[in-house]
Order: sequence, then C-alpha cells, then structure tokens
Amino acid sequence: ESEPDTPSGRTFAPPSARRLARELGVDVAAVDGSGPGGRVTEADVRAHAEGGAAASGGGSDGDAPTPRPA
Amino acid sequence: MVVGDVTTGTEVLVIGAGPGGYVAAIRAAQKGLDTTLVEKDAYGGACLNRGCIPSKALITGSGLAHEAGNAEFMGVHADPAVDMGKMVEWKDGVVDGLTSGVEKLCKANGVNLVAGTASFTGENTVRVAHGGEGQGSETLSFEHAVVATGSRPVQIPGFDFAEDHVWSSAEALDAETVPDRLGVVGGGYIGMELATTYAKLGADVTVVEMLDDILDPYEDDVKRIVRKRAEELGVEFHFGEGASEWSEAPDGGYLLHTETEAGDESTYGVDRILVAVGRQPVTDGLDPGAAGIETDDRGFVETDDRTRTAVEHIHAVGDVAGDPMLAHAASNEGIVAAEVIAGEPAALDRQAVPAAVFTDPEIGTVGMTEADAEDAGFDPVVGQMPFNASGRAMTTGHTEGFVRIVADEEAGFVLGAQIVGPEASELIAEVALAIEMGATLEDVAATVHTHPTLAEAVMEAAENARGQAIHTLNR
Amino acid sequence: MVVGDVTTGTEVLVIGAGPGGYVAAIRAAQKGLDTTLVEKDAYGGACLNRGCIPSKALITGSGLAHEAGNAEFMGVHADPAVDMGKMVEWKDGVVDGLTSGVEKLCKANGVNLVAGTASFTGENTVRVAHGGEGQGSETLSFEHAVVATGSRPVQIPGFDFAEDHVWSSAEALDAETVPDRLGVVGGGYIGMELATTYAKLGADVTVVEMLDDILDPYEDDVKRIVRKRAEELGVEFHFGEGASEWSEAPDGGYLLHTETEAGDESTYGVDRILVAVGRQPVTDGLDPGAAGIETDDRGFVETDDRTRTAVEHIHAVGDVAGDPMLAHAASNEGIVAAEVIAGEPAALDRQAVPAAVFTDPEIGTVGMTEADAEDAGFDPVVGQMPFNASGRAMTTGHTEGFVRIVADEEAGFVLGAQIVGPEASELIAEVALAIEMGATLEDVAATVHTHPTLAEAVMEAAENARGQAIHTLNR
Ligand SMILES: Cc1cc2nc3c(=O)[nH]c(=O)nc-3n(C[C@H](O)[C@H](O)[C@H](O)COP(=O)(O)OP(=O)(O)OC[C@H]3O[C@@H](n4cnc5c(N)ncnc54)[C@H](O)[C@@H]3O)c2cc1C
Ligand SMILES: Cc1cc2nc3c(=O)[nH]c(=O)nc-3n(C[C@H](O)[C@H](O)[C@H](O)COP(=O)(O)OP(=O)(O)OC[C@H]3O[C@@H](n4cnc5c(N)ncnc54)[C@H](O)[C@@H]3O)c2cc1C
Repeated sequence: ESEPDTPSGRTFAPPSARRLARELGVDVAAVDGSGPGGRVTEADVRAHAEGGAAASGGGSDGDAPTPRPA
Repeated sequence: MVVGDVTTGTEVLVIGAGPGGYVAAIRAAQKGLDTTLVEKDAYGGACLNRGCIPSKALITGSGLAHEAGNAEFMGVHADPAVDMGKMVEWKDGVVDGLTSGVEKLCKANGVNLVAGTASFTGENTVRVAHGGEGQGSETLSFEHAVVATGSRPVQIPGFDFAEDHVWSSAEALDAETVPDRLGVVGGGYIGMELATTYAKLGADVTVVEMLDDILDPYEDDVKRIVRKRAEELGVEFHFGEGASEWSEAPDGGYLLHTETEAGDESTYGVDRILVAVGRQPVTDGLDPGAAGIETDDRGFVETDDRTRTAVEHIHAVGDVAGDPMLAHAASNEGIVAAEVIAGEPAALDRQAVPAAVFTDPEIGTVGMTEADAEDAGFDPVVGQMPFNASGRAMTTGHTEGFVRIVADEEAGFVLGAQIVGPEASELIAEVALAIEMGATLEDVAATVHTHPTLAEAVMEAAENARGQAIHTLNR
Repeated sequence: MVVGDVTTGTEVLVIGAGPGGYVAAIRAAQKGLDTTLVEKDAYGGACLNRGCIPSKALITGSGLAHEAGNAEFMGVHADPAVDMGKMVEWKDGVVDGLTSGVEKLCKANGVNLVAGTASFTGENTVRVAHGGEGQGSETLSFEHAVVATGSRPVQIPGFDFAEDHVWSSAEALDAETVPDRLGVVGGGYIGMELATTYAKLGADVTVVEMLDDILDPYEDDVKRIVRKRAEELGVEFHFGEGASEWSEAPDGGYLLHTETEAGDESTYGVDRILVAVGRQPVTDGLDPGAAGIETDDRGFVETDDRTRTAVEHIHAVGDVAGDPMLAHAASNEGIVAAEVIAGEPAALDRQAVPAAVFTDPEIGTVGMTEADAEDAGFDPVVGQMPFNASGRAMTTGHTEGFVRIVADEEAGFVLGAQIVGPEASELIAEVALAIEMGATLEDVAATVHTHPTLAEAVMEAAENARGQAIHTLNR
C-alpha cells in the first residue's frame, strides 16, 4: 500500500470519494489515486475496497473518531 | 410517543435553534427521525437575530448611502440622508421574514418545536422550562441529542451591557439613531464590520484594540487594505490599548479610558461604546454536567470528528463546540451530527471552511495561507491578481485588493486563497470547491471564466502561480 | 529577423488585438515564440472599446443612481442626478486604463506591436497598410497566423448608423446626453443591457423585437424575471414586430416604424433608435481567400478543435470564428491557438463556456439546461433555490430570481446551471468549475459555503436536487 505522499497526511479526493471511503470502511489515505497528482477518485476507492481493504495498513475502519480541538 | 406519564420521548432532541441547531433538526427529520427542537428565545439564533443577517442588512444600507454620496467621479450626484429608524425597521423585517421562514421549514420537515429552556437531568433526559416564572416545565427523554446552544458576547470589567451607552453587537444592530461619536472596543471582524457601518452612517468612530493591528488572524497585506480604507472613512485607530473604564464627560457624552501595557492612559470622547472583544459559549442553565458532558476551561464542549461529545449519543455543534465559530460551520456540523445519528458515514472531513469579513472591501479566505502551507510541510507556490488590473473591478469603481491563491508546487493542488476586494465573500466559493475537489491550478486556469467578472481574477491568480498570467505580470 | 529586403518575418502573426488576439499574442510570446500583433484601430478590440467594458461601466453608474433613488424602503433617501457627460468621461477613463494596460502587457511579454490593417497576400504573407492613405505599407511573412478580427454590429435596411439619431451599441455607449425617448430594435442581450441602462438613466424605452420574447436562447422562467423587471423600470415591449424604417416626426423627434409578419404596422415616437440585432464577422480588407482560408455563408471562418482553419498553420479565434461570440471564449480560444502553435497538446476541450447578461437582475448560465441534458441522452435531475429564501439576498434588497442546477440523475454529475438574480455573473463561476472538474451534486453540497452569501444558493440548489435542501422545500 502506498503511503500518503503529501504532507500532513493530506489526501486529495473530492467529498464524494471521501464519503464512499468511509462507507466502504477504507482509509482514503491508503488509496492509490489515479487522478492528476495522485488525486483519489470514487473508482479508486472502490478498486481499493475490492482489492482487499483488509490489507490497508491505515488501521482506520472508517469509524474511528479523531479528536477535534474545541 | 409518550413514555411514562409526564415524560415525552423523542429520537433526536436538538437544543438551540440557531444555524447549528435548526439545520441539524431539519436534516434529522429528513432522515426519518422523530426530532424535537427546543429554543428558549428566537428561531435562527444569534446569526439571524443579532448577528450575520442584521449586520449585513445595515452594511448594505450604509454602504449604498455612502457609495451614492461619493459617486461624483462616475457622474452620479446624490446627497443621501439616512433614516436610521427606518433602516432598522427594514432590517427587522428581513430578520422576521427569515426567522418565521426557519420555523416554517422546521414544521414542513416534521420537526416538533418546543419553546423553552432545556437543562440536562441525566444522560437521556432534559427538563424544559417554558417561558417565564410559573409557566411550568416538562421532561423530555431522548435517544440522541444535539447541543447547539451557541455563544454570546464577552463582557469586560467596567463595561456593563445593561448600561444604555454600552453596546454589545446586539444593541449596535438595533440603534434608533446614529451616535455622533462611537467608541469601538476590539478590532476583530465584528468590531470592524460595525465600525465601517457606523463610519458610513456618519459617526466619528474610534477603535481601540489591544493588539497592534486589526483582524488578528489575517495576513498583513490583507489587514492593511481594510485598515487603510477604514481610515479613509474617518475611523481612528488606537492600537496597543485596552479599554479600562468609562466615565461621564462634562459635555453630556462619555469618556472611554484606555491603558497600554506600559500603563499609559488615554481617554476618547464618545457617545456610545461598542464592546466587541469576542464571544463565549452558552451553557448556563443547560447543566451539561448532568449528562456527563465535559467542557474545556473556556466552557466549550469538546467533540470529535463526528461531532460527538464524550457521551457518544450526545453531539455538540456550532459556537458552543468552539472554533471556527461561524454560522456556516455550525450548519455543516449540524448536518454531520444529524447524519451520524441517522447511521450514515458522515464526518467533519471538510478540507476547508471559508470565512468572510464584510468590511469595505470585503475579505474572503479559505484553506491555507502561504505560511500555513509551509508549516504543513508543503512547498507552496503563490499566485496573485490585483483587482486594479481587473476590467470588471474597474467598471464597478472598486479596485482595491487582490486575489491570492496558494497551491502545492509539486502537484499543483490548490490549498487556499486570500481574497480582499469587491465581492470577496462570494468569490471565495469557487476556491472552496477547488480545494474540496482536489483541483489543481491548471484545472482552475483551464475553466473558462465569464468576462467581465471579478471571478476572472481567481483564474488569473492561478495562471500567475503558474508563471503565465495574461493580465498581470509574472514573477 | 529580416527576411529578404522588404519583408519582415515573424514566427507568429496575430491579426486583431481584441480579447482573442491580444491574449493569443501574449501567450505565444510567453511560450518563447517571436510574435507580432497587428491592430488597425484600438487595443482591446470591441470588448474593451465598444462592448463588454464600457457597457458594464454605464450599467454600474446607472444602476447606482437608480438604486440610491429607490431605497426609501431601507431608510436611504436620495434623489440622484446623473451627469451623462461625466459618466461617459469616467467610462472613457476606465477604457483608456485597460487599453493602455493591454498595450503594456503585450510589450512586457515581448510581443511586437504593429499598427495597421493586415491583408493576406498568400499562405505565409500579409501586407500591413499603416494608418490612412499614403501612410505606406509593409509586407510581413509568418510561420503561423491567428486571425482574430472580431465582429461588428449588423446594420438593417433603412437604419444607417451614419445618421446621428440611429445608434449602434457603440454610439449608445458614447452618448453625451440621455435621450428622452429611446427606441431599441432587438431584445437580445446587448439590446436588453442597454435598454435597462437607459431606463434607469430616465429615458422612456421602447423595445421592438421580431420574436415573441426577449433573450431568445434563455428559458422562459429566466426571461420572464428579466422582462418583468424591465417593465417595472418602464420599458415597453412590442413583440412580433420588425423595424421597417424611421421618419421625422412633427415634434422634432422621430417615428420608429414596425411591421408584424401579418403586415400590421405601428409607429413609436422616439428621439434615438438603437439597433442591436446581432453581430457579423469582420473579414473585409483581410482577404482571407488569398491565404486559402474558407468562410461559411455568413462570413465566419471555419475552425477545428485546435482552432485551425483549413490552412493548418493559420488559426482563427473569437467572434470571427463564430459562436459563442463572447469575449472569454475568444480569450480561451486565443490561448489554445498559441499553445497549439507552440506544439503543446492544447485543444478546445472545455466542457462548458459560461455566459452572463448584465441586465437587472443578471443572468449567468453554464452548461446544459434540463432540456439540453435530455436531448444529450441524460436522465436529468434538477434542483432550485429561489433568492427570496436566501438570507444574503434579503440583506441586499435583491431577492428576485433563483439558482437552478442540472445534474445527471444516475451519477450526480453537475451538467449545467441557470442563475438569474443578484451577482449571477459571478456565481456561475463555481458551477463552471464544478462542471470542468466532474463534480457531483454531493461534492457541491458538501463544500462548506460562507454564510451569508448568495453562493450558498448554489449549494442549496444542489441539495434540493438531492431532495434534502434545508432552506427551501424539496419536491
Ligand atoms: C454581529 C455578529 C455578526 C456575525 N456575522 C457572521 C457572519 O457574517 N458570518 C458567520 O458565519 N457568522 C457570523 N457571526 C457568528 C454567528 O452568528 C455564529 O457563529 C452562529 O450564530 C452560531 O450558530 P449556533 O447555532 O452555534 O448558535 P446561536 O446562533 O448562538 O444559536 C443558539 C441558540 O440556542 C438557544 N439556546 C441557548 N441555550 C439554550 C437552552 N438551554 N435551551 C434552549 N435554547 C437555548 C439560543 O437562544 C439561541 O437561539 C456573527 C455574529 C455576530 C454577533
Ligand atoms: C455592447 C456590447 C457588449 C458586450 N458585452 C459582452 C460581455 O459582457 N461579455 C462578453 O463576453 N462579450 C460581450 N460582448 C462581445 C465581445 O465584445 C466580443 O465577443 C469580443 O470583443 C470578441 O473578441 P475578438 O477578439 O474576437 O474581436 P474584437 O474584440 O472585435 O477585436 C477584433 C480586433 O481586430 C481588429 N481588426 C479587424 N480587422 C483587422 C485587420 N484586417 N487588421 C488589423 N486589425 C484588424 C479590430 O480593429 C479589433 O480591434 C459585447 C459586445 C458588445 C457590442
């Protein structure tokens, strides 16, 4: 699995792809993006999920809360 | 459904009908959840009644009067007179239209509306006190709750909002007349929006600010443009001074006393004093502790990226949950809260929350500044387009300011923008979409932009970052 | 470089310095090509000198005067007087600033500027006649050329622009005084922008239009809003009538004669007659045939998706190359032409070209209407948000109109938008980016939009299409 190659673990993906990733329990940061600069599309997320989401080392099942500073 | 004899039950209880709460309630009802919205005061919260909406109405009215009175250069001669009572009446009509609209939208979506103040009595119950004394109360049980109780203006020692001449933003938006001299304590966005408004309405405005410039979170070149324009409008600034007290002046007005950190004192003659130094969360009367909800040392409710508090089935959204304390952030959080409660895979995964300041000129920002991008580890590239090179800006008579766009050098991803100038609040929307979509500078530049529009400046800034702007020189 | 004794050579020759030509020239020079731009009249072409820019300046001036004079409802009392001479002077200053800016930008980018009229003398040569008679001429040889000679107003029989009282749009933008009564022939976008402008300046405006409504290419509900508002401003419409001739009236003014298809005649008393019935390509004097370039039966130069004419190394862009005959399309084509010449993989692969009409209210459209989408084989879903439910619109006092968004039901891809209302010309930019990016309704809806802004209506329209708008009822 590819590491996110942008700083701060930022993944460039439209909201619809990010939502799909959560829906499928995929860590969007672990998806190989096929778009320009590695942008992640919905199709990339689906392919990742079908290609064995279990292998995604990100550890996120799409449901783990992260703290948000108030 | 009635649970027990005195307790009414609801699947989702929303507390507070501001832009966080009413949006959460409507979306929860849209998802088929039995939803109850409790509001103690007025539908629409601070935003519709004492914030975003009334301020923008007065900004329009004062702006039109001022602009028409200063348009000889384009052949328009007018000497407008402002009837402040009438302007506030118009503003009230706008507010009424919107707040009754919110009530109707709630009902149309099937939200149960309850008037009263909600206090937690446990993890799954609140008591709602209706209206004033002796109006009775009821207990409501809920499966999920959304706390959206908002914020109120911070009061500082020596300046009691109960005094007629000491204003919070709420009173500044409800004035019957324009004071001759207005003192403004605080040069944040609320202070600056109102200082500009009153300066245009003819008041002599004096702003005192503890820091050494206005609009703390913004970059220097952005601040400078707004400050310079305010000065042109006659606003006087005193930086590095904190308001300490007021006293009565012999002339019938008041003296606003300030003090520097070094102890130097000054006084300014004023007729009204607007204190706009920040907003604090509203949780009094709510008793969040009774439900096990934790607040931080400033009183904000802590939440995670699903808007959940430490008590998983109780969410908090909007100002009460802390920064960015903006109406649209509140609404976005309200939607996420409702969808999470409905079992959907929603989260606060927005890449960027835009923000606007409705000064003259406006400011619109979204995402990262160049410095932010560096801090985040990007290698940023920056492009800029000044409005004085924009054909559309020239035809509107407003050419101050610029569009700056920040992107990642390597892949070209748009990371942020800072816009100061005409319609900056609207122009920022395109860049927000660019950021969310993972658009690159090339994507923005290749999108055909209508001529002549201000939005072309976004495209030109993107081209400038790529070293090939047409309407401005490239570095 | 000098080739032979009398011929100067250039890699790229651009003919015409309008938004098509000057942009092509600047981009070609940016790509390192030796570029020469020939212009016979004024830098900036029709757009800067007689089109987009001057019209928008007068729209601003007349709009401000009218708005300030009709703002009692918001407590602003003014009785503005317009000095038309001064307004036109201001407009001229704006135009001068921009045209001299274009000249400077060309020079700064290294474009060689030549004043004169270019005529093809072969596949790789033009003769440039300098200025008036006897000013001499030179021959220029080129490797690549871009024809960007633009368009001019169509004249109709019986209405000679040489007459003082018969105006093309150019004269309407240069008037010294406001005529008491203005007849406008043609209810297209230019006719409607100028009819609105003059109505606001106090003229009694009568529009005659052969078709049965204004603004032919737009949808009925869009037209209706603009027509109704124009009627409120006092504009009188006569549809189904063609202008046949004018005659002198006994009162010193003129009579505008019209005829229906059935032969019914009418006359309208006017002082000036603006003929705005369309624009035709400018190729006279250019002798495109000498280079082997073909024009269609209306005189437009035919081009492919790389902006190439039948003669591969000669491109044509902008109005002379036909629809959409908009300045930003011309510029976009100019960029593509330059990049294709530079050997880059550029093409006219834009998904959508936005368009704006600066009437009151404005219109902004991009991409497909619902009907277009059906014709293209999509199963369209449509969402709408009326501005009278927008908080920002209410605070500006302008609540007419709506945002409509059209998407593909199945995948949710945004296909188009029709916006009529305040700042429609600016708001359309976000949707244009959405279309180019292949954004879905969900993407637009999930992008946080600043409150209170008109741009929120775009988000709400997207939510409405998904059946979950907050601020308007869902179908
Ligand atoms: C002058 C001014 C201008 C502003 N301009 C802008 C702007 O242009 N753009 C922008 O984004 N933001 C602006 N803001 C900020 C904006 O108003 C807030 O961010 C927004 O209102 C927060 O929404 P909310 O739903 O969290 O809370 P609020 O709007 O504060 O609503 C909270 C509601 O909860 C009710 N409530 C509280 N406690 C209880 C209880 N125990 N039981 C029942 N009901 C309760 C309150 O009565 C209130 O109606 C402005 C603010 C001010 C003061
Ligand atoms: C009143 C009005 C308002 C308009 N408003 C808008 C608007 O708001 N938005 C919009 O997008 N469009 C608008 N347009 C249309 C816009 O002006 C044109 O689409 C645009 O100017 C086309 O650009 P161009 O470069 O193709 O041609 P032009 O701008 O027409 O420029 C062509 C140039 O070529 C020169 N030329 C011609 N022949 C020769 C030759 N043989 N040798 C040397 N030079 C030559 C001409 O002198 C001219 O300068 C408006 C038009 C009018 C009339």
